[in-house]
Amino acid sequence: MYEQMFLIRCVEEQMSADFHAGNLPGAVHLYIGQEAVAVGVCEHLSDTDKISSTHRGHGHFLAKGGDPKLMMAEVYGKKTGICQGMGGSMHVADFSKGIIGANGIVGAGFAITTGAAWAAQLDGDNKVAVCFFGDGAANQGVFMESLNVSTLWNLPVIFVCEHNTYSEFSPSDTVTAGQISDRASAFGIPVEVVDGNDVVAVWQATKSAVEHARNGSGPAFIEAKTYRIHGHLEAEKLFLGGGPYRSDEEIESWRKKCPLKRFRNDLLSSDAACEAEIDDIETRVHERVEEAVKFAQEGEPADENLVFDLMFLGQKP
Amino acid sequence: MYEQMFLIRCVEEQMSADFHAGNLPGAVHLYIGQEAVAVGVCEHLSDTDKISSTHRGHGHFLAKGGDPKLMMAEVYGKKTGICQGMGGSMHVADFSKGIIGANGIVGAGFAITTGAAWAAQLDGDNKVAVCFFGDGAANQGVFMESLNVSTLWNLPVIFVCEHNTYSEFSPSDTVTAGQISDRASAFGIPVEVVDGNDVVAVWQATKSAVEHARNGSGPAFIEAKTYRIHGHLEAEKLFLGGGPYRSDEEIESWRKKCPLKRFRNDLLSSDAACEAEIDDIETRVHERVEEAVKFAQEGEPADENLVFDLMFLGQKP
Amino acid sequence: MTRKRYIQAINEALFEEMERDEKVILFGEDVEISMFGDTTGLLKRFGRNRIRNSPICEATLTGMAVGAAASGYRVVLHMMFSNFIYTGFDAIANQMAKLRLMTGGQIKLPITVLAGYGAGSSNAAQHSDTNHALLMQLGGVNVVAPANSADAKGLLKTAIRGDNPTFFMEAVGRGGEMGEVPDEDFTTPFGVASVPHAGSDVTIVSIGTMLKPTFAAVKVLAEQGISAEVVDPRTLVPLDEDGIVRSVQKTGRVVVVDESRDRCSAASHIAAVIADKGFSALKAPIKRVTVPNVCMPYAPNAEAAVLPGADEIIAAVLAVMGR
Amino acid sequence: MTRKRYIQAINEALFEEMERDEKVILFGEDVEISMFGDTTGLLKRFGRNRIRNSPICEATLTGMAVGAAASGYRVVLHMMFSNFIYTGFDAIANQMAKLRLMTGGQIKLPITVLAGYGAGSSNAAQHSDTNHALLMQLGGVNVVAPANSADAKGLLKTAIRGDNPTFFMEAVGRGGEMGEVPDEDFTTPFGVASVPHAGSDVTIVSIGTMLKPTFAAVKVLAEQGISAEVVDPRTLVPLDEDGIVRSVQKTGRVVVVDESRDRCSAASHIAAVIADKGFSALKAPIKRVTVPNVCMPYAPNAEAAVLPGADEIIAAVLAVMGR
Ligand SMILES: Cc1ncc(C[n+]2csc(CCOP(=O)(O)OP(=O)(O)O)c2C)c(N)n1
Ligand SMILES: Cc1ncc(C[n+]2csc(CCOP(=O)(O)OP(=O)(O)O)c2C)c(N)n1
Ligand SMILES: [Mg+2]
Ligand SMILES: [Mg+2]
Repeated sequence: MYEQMFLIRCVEEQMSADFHAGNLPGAVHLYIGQEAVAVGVCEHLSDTDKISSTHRGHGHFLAKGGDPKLMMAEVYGKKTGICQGMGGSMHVADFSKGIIGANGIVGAGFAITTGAAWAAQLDGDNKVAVCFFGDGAANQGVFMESLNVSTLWNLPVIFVCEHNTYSEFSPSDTVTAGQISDRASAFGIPVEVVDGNDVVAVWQATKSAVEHARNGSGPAFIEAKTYRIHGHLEAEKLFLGGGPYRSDEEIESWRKKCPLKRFRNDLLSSDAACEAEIDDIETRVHERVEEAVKFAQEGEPADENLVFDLMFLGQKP
Repeated sequence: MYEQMFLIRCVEEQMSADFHAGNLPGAVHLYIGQEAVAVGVCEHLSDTDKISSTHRGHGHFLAKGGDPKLMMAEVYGKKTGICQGMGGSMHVADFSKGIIGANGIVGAGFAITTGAAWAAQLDGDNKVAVCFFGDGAANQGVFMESLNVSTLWNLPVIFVCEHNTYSEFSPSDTVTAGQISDRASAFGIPVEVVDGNDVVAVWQATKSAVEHARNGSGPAFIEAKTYRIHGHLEAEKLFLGGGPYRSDEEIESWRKKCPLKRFRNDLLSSDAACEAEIDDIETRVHERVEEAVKFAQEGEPADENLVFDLMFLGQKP
Repeated sequence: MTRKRYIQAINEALFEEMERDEKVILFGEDVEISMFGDTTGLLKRFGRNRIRNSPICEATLTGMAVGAAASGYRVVLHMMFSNFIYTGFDAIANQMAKLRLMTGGQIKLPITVLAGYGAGSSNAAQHSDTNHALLMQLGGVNVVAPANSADAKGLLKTAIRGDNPTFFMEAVGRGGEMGEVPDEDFTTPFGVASVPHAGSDVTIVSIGTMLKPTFAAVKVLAEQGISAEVVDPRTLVPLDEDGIVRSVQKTGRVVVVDESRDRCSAASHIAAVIADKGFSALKAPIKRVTVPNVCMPYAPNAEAAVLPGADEIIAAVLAVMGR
Repeated sequence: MTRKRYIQAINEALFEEMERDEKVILFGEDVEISMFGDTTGLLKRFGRNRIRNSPICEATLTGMAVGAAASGYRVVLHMMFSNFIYTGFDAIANQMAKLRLMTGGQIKLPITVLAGYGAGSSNAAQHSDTNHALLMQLGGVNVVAPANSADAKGLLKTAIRGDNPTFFMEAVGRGGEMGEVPDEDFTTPFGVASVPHAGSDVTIVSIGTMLKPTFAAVKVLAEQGISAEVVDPRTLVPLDEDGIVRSVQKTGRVVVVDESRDRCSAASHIAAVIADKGFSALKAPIKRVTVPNVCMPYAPNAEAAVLPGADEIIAAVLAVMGR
């Protein structure tokens, strides 16, 4: 799990640098600080299980086994990208790995995942579907609608709320009333609220949630309390001008709670891993990231004609 | 209150007869059996308070002080109708009485009422807004969204769920998970669940809810358990053919719980009214209904050119 | 050939396609009992795994259709009235119409959405919209609007067997109309207009619910010595531009009839296509017969006044004939 | 006159109208901080009673706008990106566009909805739609698409002072462009096209974001001896049909440029209007320059390839000039 978390962190730090160097088109929303959630959850999933993701989707993509090369090339807008350059950062998806897509519409994942979970139920082979979403997304009504349908139909879906205390630039308590987990409890869905910066806690909560869903007991809900260290999107400093919406101290205090540092320390102090092993992992990850960047940079530009082939299958638009 | 209830009942029985006689165009959804809810609630409201209603809106219209003549003419599609024949049964509204409209879109009232409650709050003169909705409507996500906004903004709105055990032709428990009131509780909103066929119980629950909202304490929620005696719409027998979705016994059992009979008996047994008084009321109501039908029948047909004046104010469409 | 009601043809197509492919599943509000009669009997035959009533939550239903289709099912979603398409519009416009491109073509989305459209029954503004033009604007969904029993059956089968999202617009007020339907298994191709009435003086392009008043108009016009050719596009996406232009090249005059509100209607678009590709053949202005830019009033007389009928079509034809 | 950025002109209009009428209230997601810069500073001046951040719940926001407007306020709702209009589409199409008629005209609905539209920044399919044509189809809402700073300010003021729902389409990628804006208080009337460039050989009707490439094309065409007249409708509902037709009557040739997807676009509709009312003056087919029927790809090169530019406009003009 540490390797996955470190991979996400490094890929995204690379992206941040690339963005500010002007190498990335479009908007980039980084997951830095929330890595424990994606990794702790996806550890319980196989390629045939599905996850849906958000505008902040790189971490989920990688945690679910997506290839950093293919993702990086996508964000670079290349033909070699996982979506052939058609989707970009907000739309990374790899259906072969069960990654049914990051999504630029806040809340869109609820219904799509519920539909995927219905399909999983009909397939009858104990697959599950996981819906990652933010605290802000929990205010979209489709959240409640999906809770209702999945409860009624007893669908194998796990709703994972990443509560990072902001909904875009709004502090969560200004736009989200009450506890989000209570909204799920209202349907009798089992809920767990965990420290989202503690990968082991997330892992444990997910274990029971996934078992619950897999054995046919219906939906489950997890709320992971966490924080995004970077801005809502990388470009935010450019347009928010003099209007900061959070303090440097706040960011600093969360940097101290960094999920990677914490897990690293836990591993070392519990003797689950030694410095050398961790260094090895980190070196390996750095190599993979370099390789991914190289792959992305060297990739051919997107094919301009492809869009006409892809709108429909076997039909011109 | 008995007069109001009896008025609703008689107007609708008249409409039912009119519909089956082929005198009414369009679809007609009757409120018969649920009269105690509208009347118990609206008794606490004045003309400056607002209510929004549903496709089953005649009862709310009358309970809030709407004129049966104007409503009947509307349902007849006449120029003399409250909406000049443009709206019909599903859209009866009288803004001068705070009746901001029946609505053919299930769940539409949530957001409209929330907006009206915001306006009431800004006006600052202690008005409240009431949103009537069905158990089926509670599955629309705008319900949750409106609970969230009205809690955050502390809006003077009362959500009144009329749980009549069916959502169109679906038994509620097949389409509605858990208790609807729990969905409101999740936001910390005070909820009361009452027997919706007991007008006094409804009246009492509303009293505290309206006080709560009026004194600036924010939204409140009431769930009234009731039953619609007629079909989902009057035409249903014509197209559902041999597929009944509920038993005659069930209907019969609820007929016994008729809110009018019950209130009448209570009034008599508690000596709050004597037979003669009630007879008077009933005679008066019968006269009003006759008058309303006459008014509707004698009204001019709708003005065909009006639609071009009404789409926009002061602008051709 | 057997004469069948429009709604019965739809019902048969659903039965046959669900029989043919067990991956076909169907859901929506009260589809088990069926308000329009199109899904009648399906539950009994196919069971609740494949036919499911849903709660009232259109925004989620359209999204679920995407999720289930992307996971390998052929999804049929019944939206009841076409106005409820608006309620579920987000996942239609932002997902259904875009997800395949956004994912670089990783998935297919075999989704058929049924919706009843059209006015004429005093169902008032929120249950009477004809909104295929909105769907045409989206770019990523097919739109079909069958005008008769045979096309209803054939196009629905093509939609369900197809691999792209398709909106199947049911002429809800025309459910009882009878028409000849082939007895054998057949499908009707997308993108091929039909010419249900040949003529030489003027082309009337007419869509869905408007075929009936169009035929009535054609009869009257014939009595006046005007030979009208009727072209029914049948599918609006894909649109048989060539087929339409071919007829105009023959006649040189055209009227487009559509129950949409006028602005940015299918009629507007078809007129625009002709004004481009068929310009050289045109002898007269292109007239549109559509609903004015208003929503449907309730009162039957007021509704009839804004709904196009044979009279409006005749007037438009006479105008382009210079009479 | 002072040169101002487009987004600044919008910001000024909001300030001035909120100052002018205290019934004007504004809400939406993160309007307090302002992503585009159009609502910057309003919170500080007018306070949280009149400027409010909302949760992310577009379906409720559009409905709330209706409720508050029907209760006597002048509501400005910021939807951020125009794609989110789909999320809140139900209350737009079923309520905002219909409620006044349905209630027999009991209410007015002074609502202005702001939404940023258009591609060109690699924001991909879900943040790049140009969807004014969908709104035009609804019939019950006004739609304005200002192309420059002065029109942005003047039309927004008209919208806010007006008594009908109006969608104000912000050319989000053009926010930084400068233009002359009158210094005095002024409004720009709805339904009056402007002619920012007079010419005699061909009319180019161009909308919103497309004016910039249109001007570039006009320059190149002038060098080739072609005198193009540019007509900017400015408001799409109401549409200045006479103004457009007048120009075509002068030139006899027309190209319509619109960032919409082609099918049922504003361009289609304008072409249809000309093919009807302006037919007798036409010397050549009416060409449309639009986005093909696809959604926006992410990669900058692929996006540029589907977005209309000066080259496509020039090619279309040459085609109608028979060159
Ligand atoms: C339907 C919709 N509305 C608004 C937006 C703009 N937007 C993008 S991300 C975001 C905030 C999401 O907050 P949250 O769900 O908490 O996720 P986080 O960004 O914190 O990861 C908003 C408002 C959008 N993309 N889609
Ligand atoms: C958005 C929308 N979806 C579906 C319908 C069709 N419909 C009309 S009433 C109804 C059932 C409503 O049930 P409930 O809210 O319990 O109200 P009741 O009819 O029981 O009074 C449905 C599904 C509709 N009118 N609007
Ligand atoms: Mg968040
Ligand atoms: Mg009910």
